[in-house]
Amino acid sequence: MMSEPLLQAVDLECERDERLLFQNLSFSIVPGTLTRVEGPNGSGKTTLLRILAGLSDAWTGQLLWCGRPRAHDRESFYRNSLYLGHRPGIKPLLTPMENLRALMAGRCPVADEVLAQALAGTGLAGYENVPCRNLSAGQQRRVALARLLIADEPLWLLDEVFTAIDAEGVKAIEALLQQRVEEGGAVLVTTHHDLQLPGMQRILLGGGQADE
Amino acid sequence: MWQWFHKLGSPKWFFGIATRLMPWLLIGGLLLLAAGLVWGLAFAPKDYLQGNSYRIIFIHVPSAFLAQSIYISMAVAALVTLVWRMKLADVFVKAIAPVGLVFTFLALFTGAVWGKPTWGTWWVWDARLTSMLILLFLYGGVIALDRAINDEKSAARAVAVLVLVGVVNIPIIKYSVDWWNTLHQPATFKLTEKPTMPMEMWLPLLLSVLGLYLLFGWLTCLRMKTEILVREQRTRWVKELVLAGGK
Amino acid sequence: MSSAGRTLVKPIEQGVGPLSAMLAVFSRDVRVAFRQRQDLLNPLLFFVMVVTLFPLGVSPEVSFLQQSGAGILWVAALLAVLLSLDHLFRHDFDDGTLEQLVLQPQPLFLLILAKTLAHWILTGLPLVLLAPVLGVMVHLDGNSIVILCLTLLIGTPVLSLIGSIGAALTLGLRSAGVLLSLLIIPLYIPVLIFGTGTVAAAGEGASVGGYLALMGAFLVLALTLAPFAAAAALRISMSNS
Amino acid sequence: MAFDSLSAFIVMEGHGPYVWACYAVFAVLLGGMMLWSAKRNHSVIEACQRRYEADAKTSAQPNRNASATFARVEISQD
Repeated sequence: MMSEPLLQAVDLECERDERLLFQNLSFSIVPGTLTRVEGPNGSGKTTLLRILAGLSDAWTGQLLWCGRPRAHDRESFYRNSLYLGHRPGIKPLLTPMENLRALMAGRCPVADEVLAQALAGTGLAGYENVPCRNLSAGQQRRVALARLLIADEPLWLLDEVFTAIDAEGVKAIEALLQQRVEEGGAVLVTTHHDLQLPGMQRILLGGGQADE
Repeated sequence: MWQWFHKLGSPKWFFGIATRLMPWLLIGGLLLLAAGLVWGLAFAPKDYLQGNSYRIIFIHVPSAFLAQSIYISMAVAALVTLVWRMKLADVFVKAIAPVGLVFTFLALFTGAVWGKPTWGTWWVWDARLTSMLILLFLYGGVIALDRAINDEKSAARAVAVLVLVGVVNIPIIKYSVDWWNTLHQPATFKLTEKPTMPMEMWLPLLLSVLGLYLLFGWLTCLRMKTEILVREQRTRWVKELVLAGGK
Repeated sequence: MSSAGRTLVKPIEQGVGPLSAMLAVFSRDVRVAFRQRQDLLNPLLFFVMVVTLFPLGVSPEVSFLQQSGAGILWVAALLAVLLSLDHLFRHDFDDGTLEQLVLQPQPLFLLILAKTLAHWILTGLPLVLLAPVLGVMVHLDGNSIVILCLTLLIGTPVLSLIGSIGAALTLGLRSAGVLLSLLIIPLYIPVLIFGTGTVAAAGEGASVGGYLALMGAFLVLALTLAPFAAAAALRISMSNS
Repeated sequence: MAFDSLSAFIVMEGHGPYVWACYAVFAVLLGGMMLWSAKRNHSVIEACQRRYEADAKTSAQPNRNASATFARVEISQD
């Protein structure tokens, strides 16, 4: 047996705009595992991630956080989970430094040197004080990804992490996820990129079943 | 207790009750309303101050009552929607908001027409009429928001928030409009019923109020049934029901 | 506990207090606004232009302007606030920062309160500061101008607070701007009535302390209730997108 | 009866037009709303019936989510 699951979904069902996206979806996310949500376009991968992140309420079933219904302790759930969505959460008018600082401020503020290191780690050294609207789409995503280099949250929910990232960057992120999992973090990703990591758990959507 | 509460929330259960209740509501409502209106129009004595124009009261007051009580009941249902996520509650809000709008309009229209022979003008910025007009805006906003959101559940919950915000505001609006009215035109002649209304005026009014409430009950059941059909059309009980004759 | 036996990742028990989170939200909004300073001017210009329309469109006579000046200024300020509300959450919604805001381990209503406060400082307060100039232009006397500014000072935050509910409800909808006005204008009526009524009462020589206190009560009520409603509305809108 | 004759009832001492206009609008709106609601209920039931019948026919057809080929569509050039 693995350790206790962080997040458990029991009989999750979601219907959007008169369309049943998935039903009877049950799975557990355990510390130290990487889970990949798979499925064709429109199968509800992003919706599932938004539901798991606590953004969407359009679901029925049960979601347990550390064994208890998530609704009972949302604040603890939010504190211990990190969600990166399609939209990077980066203000175009602010610099990478300011953006990162603002994103961390409500969770755990860190010193500017650490932020600078994180930005350098994503290849943005020298861009710290350039307004983000002057950066490319890939660079803007890297600002958001810089959070992964300092984040302590045990659960990461990453929607299409590899979008707009170059081949070298993809490799580095794969290594980062691998390392995170080895440290005991739980990572859930949706991606069309062919991600293969040892011990990867998969959730298949579109067919409607989960696969451990 | 909770079981009863959940049963009340079950669309199927409601559908059955409503179907049985509706004929009684319709017949009772039509009879009472007809009795009240005929009595009020033809038999009640004329008012010594306003003459025969006061006979508008027999539709104005019931409409105004309904306009207000529909909003209040929507607010109660909105609270239930947000707190207990009961399906029937948001069906209720969606079904009766347009009805509330129509009755508010009727109260406004009859009030304005009543004003012509009484004040010599179609529209007076009287406190009551103005509050009614604002209520009309509130209904309009609720319906517009409901139409603007595609997803049914989100629409229901957004509307519930708006209705609750509105209901907190209604007393404030009423109070401020009253105050504004005394500020701008000292009260001269009011549309209100005189405190000592004779029995012959009071009884037909009571009858038509009751009748209109029953008809509103019928309308609510009918419109809620329609809404339930639309929402639950993929469940088995609706399918069996519709294929069995759709009653 | 862990099969690996060397779990490094631990659950986070403690976080930042809500006050510093609010401060961060507030300062970010102010910073973003000052990066695009010309946008800050728009509601002010709108305010001035709407006020200008009345002498041109109705009558430049001193008696008319004196009598309706307070009302004109109030209506114009109300419309200016209404116009700026569409942006309260829109940009954050588009670039995804709103998602991150909703997911912060903080009471959402406090974060929204911080955003609304920033909105008021950036739009409502400049309107209040500009009002005396326009008051002189519509021939209001000194006492009326002081009272008018006081009512605006108490009233415009109420407009921002109530408006935040509408902005949250209409977030992400197609015709959000018009819909927002439809939803919010009826709720603005009491503030407008007491705002202009107080100035009128002052003009008649009545004591206005009670009226101002009443407007203060509106402000307190809006401060306590509106952020909750806006937070609920925001969660619903986020869920829908 | 509060009136002496039918014509007096209709004229109502000059207030007739106002009173009758109100009652007419009331009747039209209330009746219209009731009829319209009943009609809509009926049409929804019929739409459901049609849908169930259509579902019964098409249920044998293959899955519409056939895999994408991204093959170019031939346009006849006459």
